[in-house]
Amino acid sequence: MPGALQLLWLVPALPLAGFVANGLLALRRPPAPPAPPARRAVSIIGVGVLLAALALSVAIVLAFQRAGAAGPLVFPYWEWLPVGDLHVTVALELDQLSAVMLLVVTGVSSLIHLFSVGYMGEDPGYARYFAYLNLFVFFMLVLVLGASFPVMFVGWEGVGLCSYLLIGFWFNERINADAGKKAFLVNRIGDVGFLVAMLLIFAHMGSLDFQPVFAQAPKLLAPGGAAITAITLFLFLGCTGKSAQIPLYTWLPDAMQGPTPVSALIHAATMVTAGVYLVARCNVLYALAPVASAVVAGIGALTAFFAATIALKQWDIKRVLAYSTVSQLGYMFLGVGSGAYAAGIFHLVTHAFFKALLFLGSGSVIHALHRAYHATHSHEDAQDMRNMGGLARHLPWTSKLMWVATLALAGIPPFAGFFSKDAILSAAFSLGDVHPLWYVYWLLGLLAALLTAFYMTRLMLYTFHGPNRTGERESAHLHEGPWVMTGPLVVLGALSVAGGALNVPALFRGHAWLEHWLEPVTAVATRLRPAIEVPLGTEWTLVIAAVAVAALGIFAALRLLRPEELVPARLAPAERGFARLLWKKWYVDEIYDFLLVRPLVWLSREVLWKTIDLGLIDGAGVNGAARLSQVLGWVGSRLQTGQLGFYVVLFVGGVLAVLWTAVR
Amino acid sequence: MTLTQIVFWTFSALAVLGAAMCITRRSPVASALWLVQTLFALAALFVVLDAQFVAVLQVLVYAGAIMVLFLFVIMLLNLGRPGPSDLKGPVGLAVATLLGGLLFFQLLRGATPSAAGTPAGDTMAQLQQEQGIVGAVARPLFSQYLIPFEITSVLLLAAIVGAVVLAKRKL
Amino acid sequence: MYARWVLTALLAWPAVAAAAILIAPPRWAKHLGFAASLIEFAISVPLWWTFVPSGGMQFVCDAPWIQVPLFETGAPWSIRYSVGVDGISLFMVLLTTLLVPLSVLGSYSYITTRERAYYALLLVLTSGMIGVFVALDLFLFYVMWEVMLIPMYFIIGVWGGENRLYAAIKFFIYTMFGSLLMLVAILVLVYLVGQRTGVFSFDYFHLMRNLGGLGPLAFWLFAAFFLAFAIKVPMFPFHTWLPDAHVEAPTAGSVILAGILLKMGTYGFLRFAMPFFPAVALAPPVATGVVVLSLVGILYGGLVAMVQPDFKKLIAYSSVAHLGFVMLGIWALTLQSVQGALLVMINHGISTGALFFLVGMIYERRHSRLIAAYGGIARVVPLFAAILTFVSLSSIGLPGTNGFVGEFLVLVGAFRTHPVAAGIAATGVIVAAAYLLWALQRVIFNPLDKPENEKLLDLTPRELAVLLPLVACIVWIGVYPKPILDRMEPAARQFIESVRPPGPTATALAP
Amino acid sequence: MILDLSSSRDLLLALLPELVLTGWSLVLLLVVAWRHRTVGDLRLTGWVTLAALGSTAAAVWWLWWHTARAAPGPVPVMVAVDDFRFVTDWLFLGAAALTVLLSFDYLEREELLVPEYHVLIVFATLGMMLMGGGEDLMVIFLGLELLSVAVYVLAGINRESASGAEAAFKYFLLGAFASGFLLYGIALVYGATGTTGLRAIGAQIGAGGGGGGGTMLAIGLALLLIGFGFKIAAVPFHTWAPDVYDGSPTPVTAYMASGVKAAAFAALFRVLGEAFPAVAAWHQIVWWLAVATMVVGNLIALAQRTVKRMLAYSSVAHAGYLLVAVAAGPEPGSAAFLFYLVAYTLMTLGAFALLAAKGRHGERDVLIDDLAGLATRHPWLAFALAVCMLSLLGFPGTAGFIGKWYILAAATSAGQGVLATVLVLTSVISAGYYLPVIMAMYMKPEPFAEAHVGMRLGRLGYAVVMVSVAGLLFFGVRPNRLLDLAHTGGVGVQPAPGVPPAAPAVTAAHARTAR
Amino acid sequence: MLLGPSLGVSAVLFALGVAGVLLRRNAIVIFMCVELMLNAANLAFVALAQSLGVAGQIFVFFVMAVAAAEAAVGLAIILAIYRHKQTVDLQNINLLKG
Repeated sequence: MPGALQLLWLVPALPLAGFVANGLLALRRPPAPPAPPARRAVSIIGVGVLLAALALSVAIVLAFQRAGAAGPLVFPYWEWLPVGDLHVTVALELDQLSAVMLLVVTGVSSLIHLFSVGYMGEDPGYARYFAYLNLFVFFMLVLVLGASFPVMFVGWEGVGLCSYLLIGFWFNERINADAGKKAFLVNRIGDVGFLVAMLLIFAHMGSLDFQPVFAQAPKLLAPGGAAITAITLFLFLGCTGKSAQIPLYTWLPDAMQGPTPVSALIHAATMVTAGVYLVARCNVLYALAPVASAVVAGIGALTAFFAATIALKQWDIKRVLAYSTVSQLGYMFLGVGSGAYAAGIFHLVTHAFFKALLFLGSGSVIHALHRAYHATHSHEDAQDMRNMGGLARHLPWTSKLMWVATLALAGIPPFAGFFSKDAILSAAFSLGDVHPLWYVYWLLGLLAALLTAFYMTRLMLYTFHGPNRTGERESAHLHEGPWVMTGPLVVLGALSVAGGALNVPALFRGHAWLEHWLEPVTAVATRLRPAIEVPLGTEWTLVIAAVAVAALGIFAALRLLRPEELVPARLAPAERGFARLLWKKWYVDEIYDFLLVRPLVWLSREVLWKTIDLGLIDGAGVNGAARLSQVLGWVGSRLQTGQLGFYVVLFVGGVLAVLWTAVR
Repeated sequence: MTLTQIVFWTFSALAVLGAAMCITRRSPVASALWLVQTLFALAALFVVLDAQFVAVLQVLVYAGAIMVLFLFVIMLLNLGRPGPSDLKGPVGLAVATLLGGLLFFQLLRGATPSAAGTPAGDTMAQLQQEQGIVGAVARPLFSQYLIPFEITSVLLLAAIVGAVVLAKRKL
Repeated sequence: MYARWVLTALLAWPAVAAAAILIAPPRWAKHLGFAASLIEFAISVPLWWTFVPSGGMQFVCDAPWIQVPLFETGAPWSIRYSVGVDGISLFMVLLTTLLVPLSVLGSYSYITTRERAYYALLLVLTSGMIGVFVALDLFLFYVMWEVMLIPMYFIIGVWGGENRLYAAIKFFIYTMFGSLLMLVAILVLVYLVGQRTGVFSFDYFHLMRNLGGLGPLAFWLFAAFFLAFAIKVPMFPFHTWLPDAHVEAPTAGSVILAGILLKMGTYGFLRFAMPFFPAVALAPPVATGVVVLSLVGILYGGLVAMVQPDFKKLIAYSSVAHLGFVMLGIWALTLQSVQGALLVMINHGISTGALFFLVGMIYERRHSRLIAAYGGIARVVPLFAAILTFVSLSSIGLPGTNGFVGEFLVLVGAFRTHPVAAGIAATGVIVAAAYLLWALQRVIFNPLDKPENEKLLDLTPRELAVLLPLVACIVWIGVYPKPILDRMEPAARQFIESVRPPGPTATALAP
Repeated sequence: MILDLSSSRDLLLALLPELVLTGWSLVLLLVVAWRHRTVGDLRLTGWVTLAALGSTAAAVWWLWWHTARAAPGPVPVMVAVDDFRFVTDWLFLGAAALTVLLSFDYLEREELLVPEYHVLIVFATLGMMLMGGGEDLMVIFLGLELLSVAVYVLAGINRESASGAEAAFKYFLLGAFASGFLLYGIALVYGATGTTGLRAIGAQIGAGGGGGGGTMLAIGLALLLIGFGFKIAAVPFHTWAPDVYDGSPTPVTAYMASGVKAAAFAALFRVLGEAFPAVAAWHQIVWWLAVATMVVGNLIALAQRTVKRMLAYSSVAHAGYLLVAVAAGPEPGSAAFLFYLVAYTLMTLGAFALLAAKGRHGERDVLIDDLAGLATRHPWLAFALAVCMLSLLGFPGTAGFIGKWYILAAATSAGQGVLATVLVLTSVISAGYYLPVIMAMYMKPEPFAEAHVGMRLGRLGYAVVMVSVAGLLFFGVRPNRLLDLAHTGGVGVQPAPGVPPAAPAVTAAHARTAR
Repeated sequence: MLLGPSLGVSAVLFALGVAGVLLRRNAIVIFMCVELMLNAANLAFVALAQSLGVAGQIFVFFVMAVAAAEAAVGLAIILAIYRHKQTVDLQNINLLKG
């Protein structure tokens, strides 16, 4: 085996080392504004380990390709949980799928680390920030490289932890801390699904390693049976948590409380796609469970549409992007649910590019606004689009690059998003023959595409065009960030444009490189669940419909929206009617709060604790028994009247009782 | 009914009457005197029951010594004069009657001669014929029952010491 | 030589040292206490290497103690000083010897009055705890079981918080209530076995060999054992002494309570209650009841913990939840679940111990345990916050920390025999995250809005010295638990076989 | 050594301890007659008393060492010659000696210059010895009366104290009343069996085919149990105990709680074991008495605020525990009883000694809370009291635990599982009043600076406490010798009329070689 | 033989004695009632001794001694309590209670 492959362990180890180093730096006192040398050290460590990891990854993937291994390469390191017939080994696995993820993760991460150097430069928690970010990359790499479910679960929960830490990075704001906690908790709900799925897998197949499980599954589990359906559905529950699908999507918009690069990295490009990765990784299992696959696709489609509606009426630039992310993740699930695993992964990759770009762009915008407000000591919301407008003049690079990303997201050819989205929609449509439900999914996807084009155009219009609403004095301070920030934008922009080339379908005389690359991984699934060929004409119709819908969305937005009529956020009137419903996100958070959170807290506090614990068990039971004893004792001591006459009566009573017992 | 029986029942009646009066008289002195009647009646019963020596002792020790001591103390404490009754009220009476009655019936169940043990050897009457009235009691008292007898002496000594300790004006 | 005397040395040394502390000058007390407990730890460490992971009792030391001439049979009741460890008790002993020096060190600034008595009691307590874990004679076990009650009672009652008297007496009476019934059961057991065999012995193995066929009496005997252990665990609904005792105890008391004393209950189930009465323990109503109570413990403990205003109380209720996992693991009776339960026992000792240390440290600074008294302090005490976060994460079972390893094994094992229960138990991890993260948020995150918190001092080197060993253990067990698992596996296997002899029903056990 | 009780030499030998003690009582009386005015006189009588008790113990030891046994013969045996008697004798003598030691300072402090006090103690001890050794209901009855008469007076020995007088008064009146029942019971037993000798009664009942005597015997036995039940303060015949214990001078209370109760139990064991093993009726009665005594004693003790009354009720509760030993049958029970009594005597005496040190004028007003902060002021005294309390509670490491455990073992081996359960459950209740004492001493601050200034324990008082605590701790860890002794003692009251008289001797010799 | 009637009478007397104790409040009278109980027992002893042998009569002898001893001590105690309370009424003697 080529030498580079043996260094696979180093890929996650590098960020881990970065975490340790930066973590120790972060714990130095006093934490407040770090001196420039210290900051430089942090940057070098934080970015350096990532760049090294990226370089190593590239080398490894190249080596892997050269090796031309048909199957995955598994690198066991040490036995983790050897108990009886359970053998969990800490092992990494490299196959075509994880190679793709490896590159995406290290690549996007490197760019975003770089961007962060500029974006977070003046933050007092600079070292801590990089420590967390490095830790995140470590866990993400464990997630994508893990060779078994438990090892993957380490990464799975680990990235959730980092997400928690980074969302609540500015922990002294209650809203940030709340958002972090919410993210963790909602993720945990999903994680339980993952956990239970592991239990089921082990119970049915006696192993938790990917290779044996996937190899055995078709033999051991009846296709469409209860067991496989349960396993896949529980796995998918995990995915809904991590990848923000209905019903567990609510944490993701709140997660925007974290620093914007974090949103780009974790909440757009990498972590949230872990669910998609998981389904793709378990493609064999899903191929065996058509019902579960349909559920995956259905939830995906529904989420895609639902989240898009909410995005229509958000004012916070990052929230629009967040709902857009939720929506796009829905697409990916629609893809993998439809059996188009490669398409799902393809969309994952392209989405990573353009959504990271969008977030970083918005970060650039926010950074600019923030600095402007900071310079004039205003306390306006730097993320509200109503405070923006006309920024294209001040941030030309950002504006242009974001337009690229928008078009990619909207699915306008030839940008990356067009190819991936189209592949998903046609995969869904093709299944309409199996069951008409898939047509509904397709339709939902199409509608979501329309809405996507609309809200993205709206975002661009309100942010970069029309009059500037930032303020007279502030607008003088608006300008582009340093090169470390714009540099990554440019790279991502290029990828957003060219990313589609990864998998140009045969329709466009492409070679569907990614699909073929992933074939070793999806081979079994494809055999189990062959793709349905769609007539060429239909395919073209679908493409045209999708593009038309996207164009319609952009056109409608351009025609209907009036950026010049907007007023700054603090002067804006409250939303009314349906707009308010959308603005309030269909009141889902409030409904959850009312139906689940509050009753649970009330139940715990008033019923379980105060009534049952303190009242019944402790009060009536324990202390009650003690008090009863004391009362009985007191009553008894009252009988000890000191009156001899009474004692005699007791005595004779006792005598009679004894005599009666003696001769009954 | 033989003469013995007549005598027995007569004195039994007297004894019970005395006891009943003893516990119901208001004045302690009256109670004491009624008790003396009971003790005398018992002495008579002892005679009927072949315990002449004990009967004599009964008169001497009980009626003669102990009851005098009682009367002496009653007088000393000046309790002889009529005062409020020390009898308990109707509730007390009811309780006493009830419990006393129940106890009586319980004891009566036990005190049935049919359950009594088989005579070990000679009856009292035979012993007295053989050894005389005093001898029949005295012989075993100083042989077989010597140890209890000696204990009695210590007991009386202890009682004397105790009485002195408690009652002496100045130690 | 070492093998023969080590356990006796572990038992005797703290008692001797305690006596020495009592007569030494008061200002030496804490240093002497620390030195003594370190030596105790040093004595115990070689156990780790010399222990042969092949099952069976090791380091056995056995000597006659009391011969009670009884009764009509003429055969004396024999009570022996008999000690030994196997893969189950080994780790309990090591956990004890590890936590005690840390507790002593953690008490340096907390305890300011009657120091000699305090450290002496702590050492006596050590003796008692070790004794419980190594005793192989039921009489000795019972004596040790009760003996450790007194030092704990004093530690809570003398150096505790405001409501300490109530907590101390509640702790004492609660425990005694259960254990005295157990005493009766032990006696009945010895008598019955003695009648059958002619040997009236409290010896563990003698009883084990000759039990069986007790008939309906077995149920009552089991019930007595069960009550004693369930109170100690504590299982719902016998848990209400715990919050009070934990909250009122001084830091070291809480640490030892949570870290070790609670394990005595589960240890009792593993060592005595279940192997003695397998038929009763596995009878469907009993087994179902225990599993249900464990689940109630997991969820109920977590939910109640969530709404506690007092941090220590929160941790106390979280213990109820953690020990629920242990009980579930024990009753599930598969190799994974039993080893998982053992690991959870160890982990809970480490993580919860560390949590109590942390709360104690912050309490020393601010004299409040109320969560509401804090907020945002991560900014002023970053080191404290980092360690608190880390330990909390271990407590909620984040993979990569020790907490996950144990809970995961329990769930994997339990799923084979009680799938629904395991599924429900899995949701406990959500609740765990809910209560700890919420508390974490309110303590170290959120706005730093209390002026008195702005001047808090971060951890001192001494406090770090207390915490870092625990942190190291958290990582170590989380990442590489194999050495521990290897050592406990034969014992766990033996336990399972003693409860459910290998046969057709034991397929789930197949290696 | 086999003593032929029909020869007067051997009879005197068999009665050697009693004779020695009686002789000393006469000596004491003479001493008192001449010297009864000063503190020095009091001390003198005290030392003489100790000498008397010591020499009596030596006499007992002499008999025990020679394994004295009575030869079977036609002569009805009045006093048993067996290990049970010897062990109980030591117990009574030890309790008396500790009481006397405790009394030196107490009498001086309370200005009770009554040297007759010691005479009465000697008489009471003699009465106890007769109760423990009596082989005939007559002897037991007379011993009981001798004991009672002396203790009635001891209770009221402080003539200045109204509560002392009331204690004596109540004790006496109820005691005489109870004696009436006991006597009537003896009469009925005599009627049913034709004899008053214990072994003879047993033989008679055995010969009568078990049902012999029927109702008369049952009623008689019941009345006997009532009489003893009064002396041991079994509920519902316990009502005198709290009041009398409360009102008496504290050393006397200690003596009553330990010695007097022990004597009554010893007699009860002998009566039940030798005379009535074949009668089933008493099992149920004792069962109920035990349960009632444990429950009521412990519950009411829980409601007490003064230490003395608390200890009084606790003594009632302990009578209940001992009744469990009785219910377990004389065979295992008597051994358990003997051991427990040693422990109980030590812990009771220790506790009362410390109470005597703390209080003044009868100690009736010492609240449990008055002990607050004692540990800081007098750490050793507090430690001693804590040990006593833990031992009373039956905590491992103390003799109280071994004792309780032995009783439990006896009960379980007799199939009295329920009784054992009640015992332990009521023990849990007892923690509710023993622990507050410890709690007050260690966990509560001194109420004011001079709270414990007056507390002083004389040298001899210290000796008592030290002996008690040392004994409690020692026997808590190494009870072996004492257990053997208790066992050989318990053999004495085994119901074995058919067993050849040599058998017990062999057992005892065997036991001795084992030592 | 008058055993049955004698035992009956003794039971009556004993019960009367107990009833007296229950009924009265004067300490001396109560003590007299106790004496009555002892005498009832004596009657039983004597009656039984008639057929069972001399032991019963000897017992009566001892009981008399006991009664004398008790009377001596008891009356002294009653004197003592009278000195403190100026009464021998049970109702007023309740310093010790609870």
